[in-house]
Parts: sequence; structure tokens; C-alpha cells
Amino acid sequence: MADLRVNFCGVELKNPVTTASGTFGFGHEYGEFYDLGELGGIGVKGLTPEERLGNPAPRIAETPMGILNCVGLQNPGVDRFIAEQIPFLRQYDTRIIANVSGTSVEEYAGIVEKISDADVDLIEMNISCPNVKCGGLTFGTQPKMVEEVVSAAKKVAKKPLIVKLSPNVTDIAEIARAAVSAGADALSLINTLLGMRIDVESRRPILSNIMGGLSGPAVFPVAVRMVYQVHQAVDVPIIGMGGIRSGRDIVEMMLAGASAVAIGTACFADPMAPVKALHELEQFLDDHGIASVTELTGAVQI
Amino acid sequence: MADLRVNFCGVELKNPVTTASGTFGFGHEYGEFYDLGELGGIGVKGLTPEERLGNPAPRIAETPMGILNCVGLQNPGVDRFIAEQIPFLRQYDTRIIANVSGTSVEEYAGIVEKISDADVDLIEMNISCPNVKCGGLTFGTQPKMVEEVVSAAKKVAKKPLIVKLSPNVTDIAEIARAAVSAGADALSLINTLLGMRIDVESRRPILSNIMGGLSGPAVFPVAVRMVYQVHQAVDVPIIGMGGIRSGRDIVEMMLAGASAVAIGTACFADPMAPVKALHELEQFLDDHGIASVTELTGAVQI
Amino acid sequence: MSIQELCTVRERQALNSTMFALTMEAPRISAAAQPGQFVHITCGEANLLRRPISICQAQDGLLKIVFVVKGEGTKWLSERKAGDVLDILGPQGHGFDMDALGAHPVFIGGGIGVPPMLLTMQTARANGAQPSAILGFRNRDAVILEEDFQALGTTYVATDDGSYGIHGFVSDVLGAHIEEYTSVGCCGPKPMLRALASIAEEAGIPCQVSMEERMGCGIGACLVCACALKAKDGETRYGHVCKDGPVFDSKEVEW
Amino acid sequence: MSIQELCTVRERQALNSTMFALTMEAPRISAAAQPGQFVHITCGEANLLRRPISICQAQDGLLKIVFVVKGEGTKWLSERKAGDVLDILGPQGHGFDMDALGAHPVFIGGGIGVPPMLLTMQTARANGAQPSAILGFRNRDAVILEEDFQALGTTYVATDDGSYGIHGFVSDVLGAHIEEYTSVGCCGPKPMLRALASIAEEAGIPCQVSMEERMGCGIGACLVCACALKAKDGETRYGHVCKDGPVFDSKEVEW
Ligand SMILES: Cc1cc2nc3c(=O)[nH]c(=O)nc-3n(C[C@H](O)[C@H](O)[C@H](O)COP(=O)(O)OP(=O)(O)OC[C@H]3O[C@@H](n4cnc5c(N)ncnc54)[C@H](O)[C@@H]3O)c2cc1C
Ligand SMILES: Cc1cc2nc3c(=O)[nH]c(=O)nc-3n(C[C@H](O)[C@H](O)[C@H](O)COP(=O)(O)OP(=O)(O)OC[C@H]3O[C@@H](n4cnc5c(N)ncnc54)[C@H](O)[C@@H]3O)c2cc1C
Ligand SMILES: Cc1cc2nc3c(=O)[nH]c(=O)nc-3n(C[C@H](O)[C@H](O)[C@H](O)COP(=O)(O)O)c2cc1C
Ligand SMILES: Cc1cc2nc3c(=O)[nH]c(=O)nc-3n(C[C@H](O)[C@H](O)[C@H](O)COP(=O)(O)O)c2cc1C
Ligand code: FES
Ligand code: FES
Repeated sequence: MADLRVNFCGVELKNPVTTASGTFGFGHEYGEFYDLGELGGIGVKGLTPEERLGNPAPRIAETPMGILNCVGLQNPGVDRFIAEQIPFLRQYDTRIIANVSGTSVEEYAGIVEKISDADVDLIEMNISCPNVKCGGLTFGTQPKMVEEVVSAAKKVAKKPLIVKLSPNVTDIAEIARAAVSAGADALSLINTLLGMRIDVESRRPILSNIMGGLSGPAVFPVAVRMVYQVHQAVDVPIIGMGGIRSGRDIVEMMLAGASAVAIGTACFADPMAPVKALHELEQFLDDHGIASVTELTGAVQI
Repeated sequence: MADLRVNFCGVELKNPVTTASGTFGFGHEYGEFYDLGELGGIGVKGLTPEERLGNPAPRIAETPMGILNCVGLQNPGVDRFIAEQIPFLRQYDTRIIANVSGTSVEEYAGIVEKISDADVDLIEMNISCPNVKCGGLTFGTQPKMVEEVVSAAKKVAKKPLIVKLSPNVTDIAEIARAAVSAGADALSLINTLLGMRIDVESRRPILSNIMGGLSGPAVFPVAVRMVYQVHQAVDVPIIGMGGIRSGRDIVEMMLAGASAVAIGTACFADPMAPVKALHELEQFLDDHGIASVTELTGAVQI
Repeated sequence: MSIQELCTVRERQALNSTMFALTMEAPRISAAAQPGQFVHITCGEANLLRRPISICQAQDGLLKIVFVVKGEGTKWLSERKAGDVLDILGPQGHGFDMDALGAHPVFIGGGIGVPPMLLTMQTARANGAQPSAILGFRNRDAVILEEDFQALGTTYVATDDGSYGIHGFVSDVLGAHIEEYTSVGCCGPKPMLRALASIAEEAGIPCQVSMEERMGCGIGACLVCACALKAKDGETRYGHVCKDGPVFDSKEVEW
Repeated sequence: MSIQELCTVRERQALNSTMFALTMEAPRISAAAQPGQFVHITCGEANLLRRPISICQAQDGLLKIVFVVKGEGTKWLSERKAGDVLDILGPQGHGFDMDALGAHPVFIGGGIGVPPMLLTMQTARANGAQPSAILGFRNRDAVILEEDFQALGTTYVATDDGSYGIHGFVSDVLGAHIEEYTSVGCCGPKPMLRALASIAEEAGIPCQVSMEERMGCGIGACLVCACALKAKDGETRYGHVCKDGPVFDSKEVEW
């Protein structure tokens, strides 16, 4: 039996499989299908300083092997998360990855500081939400803005700080370097690719917000490429995500450079997806005589 | 019967359906399946000043509802195209869209000038190729480089100049504005999204070139979004492409802002794809009482 | 409680050129099913998302759904045959509150909103109520399940073009008979639901409406199936059709 | 000449746990098929690209292919049943040059390279030659089509582990019998082809090799299936397996 443990920024994950923020709520629903303690970690719905209602419906559109969403960060706010959700999640033997967002540098620093003091294991700072605007562009697309917001957050972070990158950029390596030079302990990628669908009958965009974020298997090759580029560019661990469905997808993402992975959209097709993929990963390791899953990270042969 | 004609920069296309450069060779092979004269135009394999051998195999990898390719612009060079292929293509009652590339501003200007004097209808300038002088960055990702290369080409172009944009950028509208301000008569998009696949058994990238360009249905929502953004930003006609498979896909792309479309990867799944999609488009127009296909362009209701 | 079950198709019926019924062996889901709940069905390898379809009947270990072919997913579903196996999540969501119906509930379905009202009416009758039904269709060809409803109580059928039954909308029929009823339960297009809700509200009887929204997870985790509801402070809040609904009290909904 | 034909599966055979044969009604493709050509098959809605599979037999309007389950596409193919319809392009590519074989050609297949040699050997015999065959497999369980080849001429079977037939590689067998042959035609893994080519070259007889490469269009338009060939000037040029090949003269190939 291969060793599945991963030391991620000093935090031990029992295995590299986590859930992608925003696709898994706070775990209650999928917890009806299996023991959440089977997972390496749980990425919770993106949190903001105050409660957010999110966008009107429709918030989802299907695309070939993908989906677009424009949930708009609906969440109860960080305080209610801390009070109501952490106790629930702590019942399970898994790591809590708190995903946080803000609309200004101050808000980001504020929420990172607050969540730092709560009982979570890792902080994932989402600088890529297309809804969080700064001069019309998301924080995650400008190296200077990335540095500024990550520096401010890092100053107050008392837990490992993972910066989640947007794929909607010309040069992902440049953004990654900016985040790491500003103090990011780890990176996660990819967030969603901006996309759009139009209903040909009504001639209206399907999504209320006109555009939305593309996720699911369709983006997998883009995610693998970006994880590879970022792994070449910086020296911090990476949580790879974007379209992962199977154990082999996990292996591929790890070979590209990921130390852990997150699974999101695949859960919609099959609620058991993360657990099934984990078992497939285990089987793959055993079939290939790989002693520790960590051997895969960045092991692509060029 | 709806009117399918499109006036594209003064060139009449009998219908808005063309083929995407590089997926259709010079038409010989697909010409065995149907009369090439059924199509509005034929985008030929990308041409360079000299013959290019392209990259070693493997040059293709499958992805969920997409493919990656790294053909590397294998082509016989523009002179042999002019001598050997134009006479073949001119047998058919369709428009010839010559797709050209270079590795420097001078090369681009040179090939545009040469092809201008040949018997083609439209020139499509592919600026998604890496610029050797500029540290390997592709022309198409930097507004200043886009302006420079398009200005130089426009000066010598005697046929309408379509600039083909790369989707691997933070802000496609900015690039589109740069191309148009430098004189582009039209734009085409999207070229391929950069992606990567790794064979989990051999641990090697599947493609010889490590990374390759993603095309096919997987990218369709990204293409629709970019065509929409570009149509909002500039006032020139657009050839929309990226993942189109059906008549309804054509309608969607045109509603987003395209005046014509190109079909590429879909031909691999079904050689008849462009003709089938054209017939579906016709049917859609008739079913919806739309008198002219041009009514669709940009008609999305926000 | 949501169950993932692999269900063998027992029977496929074409009701008309675009509507189909599938009956499946689903012992666990059918045993747990409540009126107004739905199932979330994987529709082939080419469609990433499951499709939500209401439960039309659930008894003896069998689950029946009735659906109209709209796009690729329902087309795939319509091509299933006896013996095929479907991957189904269910029963999902919060159905009709059967305790709030009173002695004479009326169940109203419009078009493809008709099927879920069948299990609801059946259950109401089994619970001792005397239910009625009002079913609305575009035209004669679209009429489905009429006899099943007739067997359970007074049933009015209306068609938009008058080609069958009453000429008019279900709201006209409800308006004409509203005094006979203690509550309304309904499913159909949003404008229809809104019209029915306002008639019920005027008459001072409760009205439960089954809402539709595009879904991702179907279990309450992804928050995409937002339905605008009235918050206590008069502001909007979003409920989620897959978990808080699909059935809501009409007074809660922000129309 | 490439034809798109919708072909009904007549028979599906499991040859062993991972290898399958499908026989299809393909009147137009089978009539045009030449030895060494392949067909390009749509493998379900979830796989965008067609899969190239060699033609194993083509007669009386029927087309037979033999394949091993490798990934999703061939898995899908292996699940087809009699009556299912496949979308097939073919016959594709440039097969064996039957005029260059001489009176005693030997046809060599390794593993899943064996099937295309059957139609080739059959055709050579029908053309008046006296062909032999050398078939190589990993082990006893992997042996396929042996009797079909035996019926056409002397056939040696070798297994890597010696569990059946001759213990060793097909190149060993070829080396031992090379003087009996006028030419070699072969299909299998690249190292095997290279080894056979060099034995043939040394013996001064022509060798035709069937190459594999990942494909897009399968008809010669997209240029993805590049095979490095020796250009006249000694430089590399790229031929295309789907159109110039899959069969090349071994001396042309840049190994
Ligand atoms: C709670 C609930 C119960 C339903 N019950 C039934 C039923 O009993 N019978 C029936 O025929 N239909 C029912 N529907 C509608 C049914 O879900 C859609 O018609 C179906 O999802 C369309 O899928 P498609 O692939 O055929 O169409 P497409 O338009 O190709 O679907 C594309 C995407 O949009 C979604 N979508 C499209 N229309 C709807 C819609 N009206 N509601 C939700 N999602 C939609 C699809 O699920 C898919 O994700 C119900 C919907 C909900 C929300
Ligand atoms: C000319 C030719 C003839 C062939 N004849 C046969 C045959 O008779 N029997 C047989 O079993 N196999 C044959 N093959 C190999 C067969 O095409 C592959 O095994 C098959 O494509 C694998 O598809 P998959 O979806 O199962 O595997 P996956 O690995 O999931 O396929 C992923 C992608 O890679 C491509 N691919 C993977 N392996 C190969 C390969 N070896 N060659 C070309 N493309 C590949 C697939 O076509 C697909 O596009 C032939 C290949 C070629 C080029
Ligand atoms: C419905 C939905 C909601 C999401 N919400 C968030 C979020 O709140 N914060 C965040 O950082 N990412 C969010 N994401 C992005 C995912 O965490 C993930 O980066 C992306 O979906 C790619 O992974 P996948 O293809 O496995 O889903 C969301 C994605 C989806 C589909
Ligand atoms: C095999 C292949 C080769 C291509 N070669 C070229 C090329 O030479 N020049 C070019 O501008 N675009 C090239 N493209 C990009 C296509 O023209 C098109 O922009 C892209 O594939 C998206 O359309 P599709 O999804 O319909 O294929 C190529 C694409 C493929 C798949
Ligand atoms: S569909 Fe995911 S919360 Fe309703
Ligand atoms: S596969 Fe397209 S040229 Fe060979």
C-alpha cells in the first residue's frame, strides 16, 4: 500500500485529494454520501467579510464537457462560517482549507487575519474571482496588484497562505512569481476560465451575469499546462485543479507539478467522484510500485 | 429560403461558413467528400515565407471534447502554395482565405505583400506565432507588438487584411483594439488555447513539443465570450471560430458578434461537418423566419 | 436523504412525439420518495451534468418519470430501452407540505408540470383528502396522464387552443372553482404559477408552487440553482431549488 | 478514395480478455479495401477523435477488424454488439505494394500488428505468391488468428516468454529463415520493425513496414500524423501515416 500522505506547507494531508472551493459547500451534502474524513482536505465555499447574496439565476450553463457558473460568491460571511461551520467540519478527520475573497487590499488583509485566528488548517486566498473587480480587472491578472494584495495578507496570516491564481492571463508564470515573491506559501490553480453561452432561441446570454467561469474536464489540458509552467517558475507547493475526474487525472496533474489536487465540477456528475478518484490513485500507485504519492510531484520527463 | 450571403470587407461570401486554417489542408482531401464550392470560403493551411517541416510526432493529443496540436506550421512555403494550390482551389466557386505567418515584422510584411499579388480573396494574418526577436513571446499577446506587425502588413496589403488573434491573453479587447487601430480590416478568433497532456505511463508529455494548442468543442464557450468582447470593443467584422460543430453553434457565434465563422476540429470527427452545419444553419433561419443570416451578427440581447 | 442508485429501465413509453415515460426499478429511491421531489439523472457520457426530472410515480419499488425532449440530455433519455441502466440521485429536494393541504386541495399542472402532480394527488388522497386536479396543455396532442388523474378525483383539462377540454388557461378554471378548495399545489411555467398564486392569495388559501432552475450538483452544495425569495426584512434572499425547493410557499417567492 | 459509411455490426467476438474482433456490413469500404489500409472509426459521443484500426479482412461486403482495448475509445468499441451501427471512414491510406513482394514474401506481425497481415497474406496468395508468416506474441494467452494464417501458408508463432510456439522474437525467426524469402511485410511495435528492416536490408531484400502515429483527420488534411522520412538530400522530411502510409518502404523511414 503506497503512502498517500503529503506534507503541504507543514500541514499533513492524509492524501492529496481535496475539494475545490465553491463546488462542495461546507461539506454537509456530500457528507451524506461518504465520510468526509476520507478526503485529504476540504476546500469550503469562498468566504467574504460580509454575507453575500450572489447573482440572480441562471447561475449555470452547460458546455461541451464543462460548465459555466456565475454564483457570485454567495456565502454567509466569514463570521457565520467560523461560528456555524467549523464545528461541523471539525467532526471529520480532514483538513479545512478556508477560501477567502475581498474587494480591496484592506478587505483581503482583514479576512485573512480573521480566519487566521479561527480553527482552520490552510488559508486559500482567491484573487481570481471575476466578480471582485478592481478597475475592471480582477486582482489576479496584474502582477503588481497580486504583489500588493498578497503582501498585505501575508503580514497578518498566521496559517499557511495559498494564493489561488486566475487562468485568464497572458503569462501565468509571471503572476505566480509575483505571488511567491510577495510571500505566498503555496499556490493553487486554476480558477475558472472566462466563458459565455447564448440561448439561440431567446438570443439572451444563458447566465444572468452574461459571462461566467468555465470549469470541468474541458479545461483540464489548460490546467495541466499552467501547473507545469508554474511548477517550473516557482518553488512553492501547488494544489492543482481544473477538470480532474479520475485517479489518472490526479497522477497527470501531479506529474505536471502539483503536490495536492482539488476536485470540483466532477462531483456534480458523480457525488462519489473524489473518493473514487482517490481509490483509483491508490490503485495506480500500487500497480506501478510507487511507494509514496509525493514521488509523482513534478516527475514529468521532458 | 433565407439569404445566406455575407459581405465581408467588400468580398461576398456565398454563406458565412469557412474552414479553419490548418485543419483543412488545401482542400484536396475534404474535396473528395463534397463540392468545396458549397462553402463560403476556405481557410488554407498556414503559410510561411519558406517551406517548414513542422515538429516531430506526436503532434496531437486528445482531451475531453478537445484536441491539442503542435503541427508547427508544416507547409510548402508561400511560393509553392501560389504555384500549385491556387489553381486547384480556383476550380471551386468559393473564396480563398490565405493564412500567413512570420517570425519577424519584416517576414510578416513580406509574405503579406507577396500573397496580396496572388489570386486570393482575403488574407488572414496569424499573429499567434512566437516572435524570435522578442524572447519567444508571441506577437499576438502584446498590444505594442500587435500594432507594429499589423501596421507593417497593412501598408503592403492589397487585399482585405484579417488579423487572427490568440486567446492566450489577459484582455482580448485590448489586443483587438491594437490590431484595428493599426489597420486590420477584420479580425478572426480564436486561435488555440495553450494546453498540455502527460502520458501517465511513460511520464512524458504526449506532444513532442511539450505544449500544444487546444481546439474543439471544449473551447467553444471561451471563443463565444471573446468574440462577444471583441465585437463590443471594435467596429470591424469578425470571423468567429473555436469548437463550432453545428448550425446552432454558428448561430450562437454570430449572435455574439461574428459575421462569418470557421470550422476546424469538427471536421476530424465528421468530414461532412461544415456542410452539415451549413444546412442546419439554413434550416434554423427558415424555421425562425430570419430573412438574412446577417441579421444574427451581434444580435445577442443583453 | 439523497441516494445514488443504478436503476434498470423496466418500461419506456412514448406518450406523443416529444413526451416519454420511463419506469425504472429503483427500490431505495422509490421507497423514500415524497410528492414534489425530483431525481437527478446522468444522461449519457456526452452530457456532463445530470438532468433534474420530477417524480411522477413511486410505488412497489418502481419509479416513473415523464419528460419532454428539450435538448441533448432529454433526447438521450428518450432513447433508453428496457434493460438499460440509469445512474440516478434521489429523491431530491423538499416537496409539497402535505400537512398544509386541507380537505380539498387542488393540484394544478401546466404542460410538463403535470407529471409531479400525480404522485402528489395520489398521496393526498391516501392521506384522506378529497383532491381535485386542473391540467393545462397547449393542445389536444399534448394531453398526458388524464385518466390517471381522473381516477383520483375531479379533473378538469384545459387547452390553450380549445382543441380539447375547456378552452382557456388553468388559471381561468381555478378562478371559476376557487371556493371549493382549501389549498393549491401547482407546477408549470413561471407566469402560470404567478397567476395561480395571486388567485389563491386573493381567496386567502395557501398555495405551494414547484419552481424550476438550472442545476449543478442537485443536492445543495454548489448554490447555482438560486430562487429569489423574500427575506424577512423585505430584501431578496436566494433559496436553492434543489434543496430548499423545488416546492416553495408562493408567498415566499419573489415573483 | 475515402468513403464514409454507416456500418452495422454483424458479429462481435472476444478473442481474449483484451482483444476483440468486430465484423461489420461495409459493402462500399470492403469492396475498395487494399491490404495494409485502415479504417477510421467514431468511438462514441464522449471521444472526439476517430480511432484508426487496420483492416484485417474484407470480403463479401463484410469488414473485419481486430483490436486490443487500450483506452476509452477501444473500450467503447469493444462494447458494441451485433446490430449496432458504426460511423466508419475508409479505406484509408497507402497499403502494401503488392507488386514488390516477389514469389516468397514473408508477413510478420507483432501483437496487435498481426491482424492487418491477414488480408495482406490472403491477397498475396490470391495473386499467385507463396507467402509465409511469422507471428509474435507476448505469451500464449495473447495468440490470435493462428489458424487463419496457417491456412494460407507456413506460419511460425513465437512468444516472448516461450509459453507457446517458438521461444523468442519474430526477428530471431526471420533471421533463421531469411534466405527463403523474397521480401518482408510487417506491422508491430517500432523497435520490432526496425530490427526486421535491418535484417532484410542486410539480406538485400525489400521490406515494407506499417507505421503507427496519433491521428486527427485520418485523411491527409491536418498533418498531425507525421512520420520522419529520409529526404533525398539526407535531411528529414515528414510523411503522413494516414495518407502516405501507414505502409512505407523501410529504407525511406528515419528510424
Ligand atoms: C426540479 C425540476 C423538475 C423537473 N421536472 C421535469 C419533468 O418532470 N419533466 C420534464 O420534462 N422536465 C422537467 N424539468 C425540466 C428538465 O430538467 C429540463 O427540461 C432538462 O434539464 C433539459 O435538459 P436537456 O439536455 O434536454 O436540454 P438542454 O437545454 O440542452 O440542457 C442544457 C442544460 O440546461 C439545463 N436546463 C435546460 N432547461 C432546464 C429547465 N427547464 N430546468 C432546469 N434545467 C434546465 C439542463 O439540465 C442542462 O444542464 C424539471 C426541472 C427541474 C428544475
Ligand atoms: C494505421 C493504424 C492502424 C492501427 N491498427 C490497429 C489495429 O488493427 N488494432 C488495434 O488494436 N490497434 C490498431 N492501431 C492502434 C489504435 O489506433 C490505438 O490503440 C487506438 O487509437 C487507441 O485508442 P484508445 O481510445 O483506446 O486509447 P487512448 O490512449 O485513450 O487514446 C487517446 C488518443 O490517442 C490515440 N492513440 C493512442 N494510441 C495510439 C496508437 N498506438 N496509434 C495511433 N493513435 C493512438 C487515440 O487514437 C486517441 O486519439 C492502429 C493505429 C494506426 C495508426
Ligand atoms: C459552482 C462553482 C463555484 C465556485 N466557487 C468558487 C469560490 O467560491 N472560490 C474559489 O476560489 N473558486 C471557486 N470555484 C472554482 C473552483 O474552486 C475550481 O477552481 C474550478 O472549478 C476548477 O476545478 P474543477 O474543474 O474541478 O471544478 C467555483 C467553481 C464552481 C464550478
Ligand atoms: C491541427 C491544427 C492545425 C492548425 N493550424 C493553424 C495554422 O496553420 N494557422 C492558424 O492560424 N491556425 C491554425 N489552427 C487553429 C485553427 O485555425 C482554429 O483557430 C482553431 O483550431 C479553433 O477552431 P476549431 O475548434 O474549430 O478547430 C490549427 C488548428 C489545428 C487543430
Ligand atoms: S444545484 Fe447545486 S445547490 Fe442546487
Ligand atoms: S491524421 Fe490528419 S493528416 Fe494524417
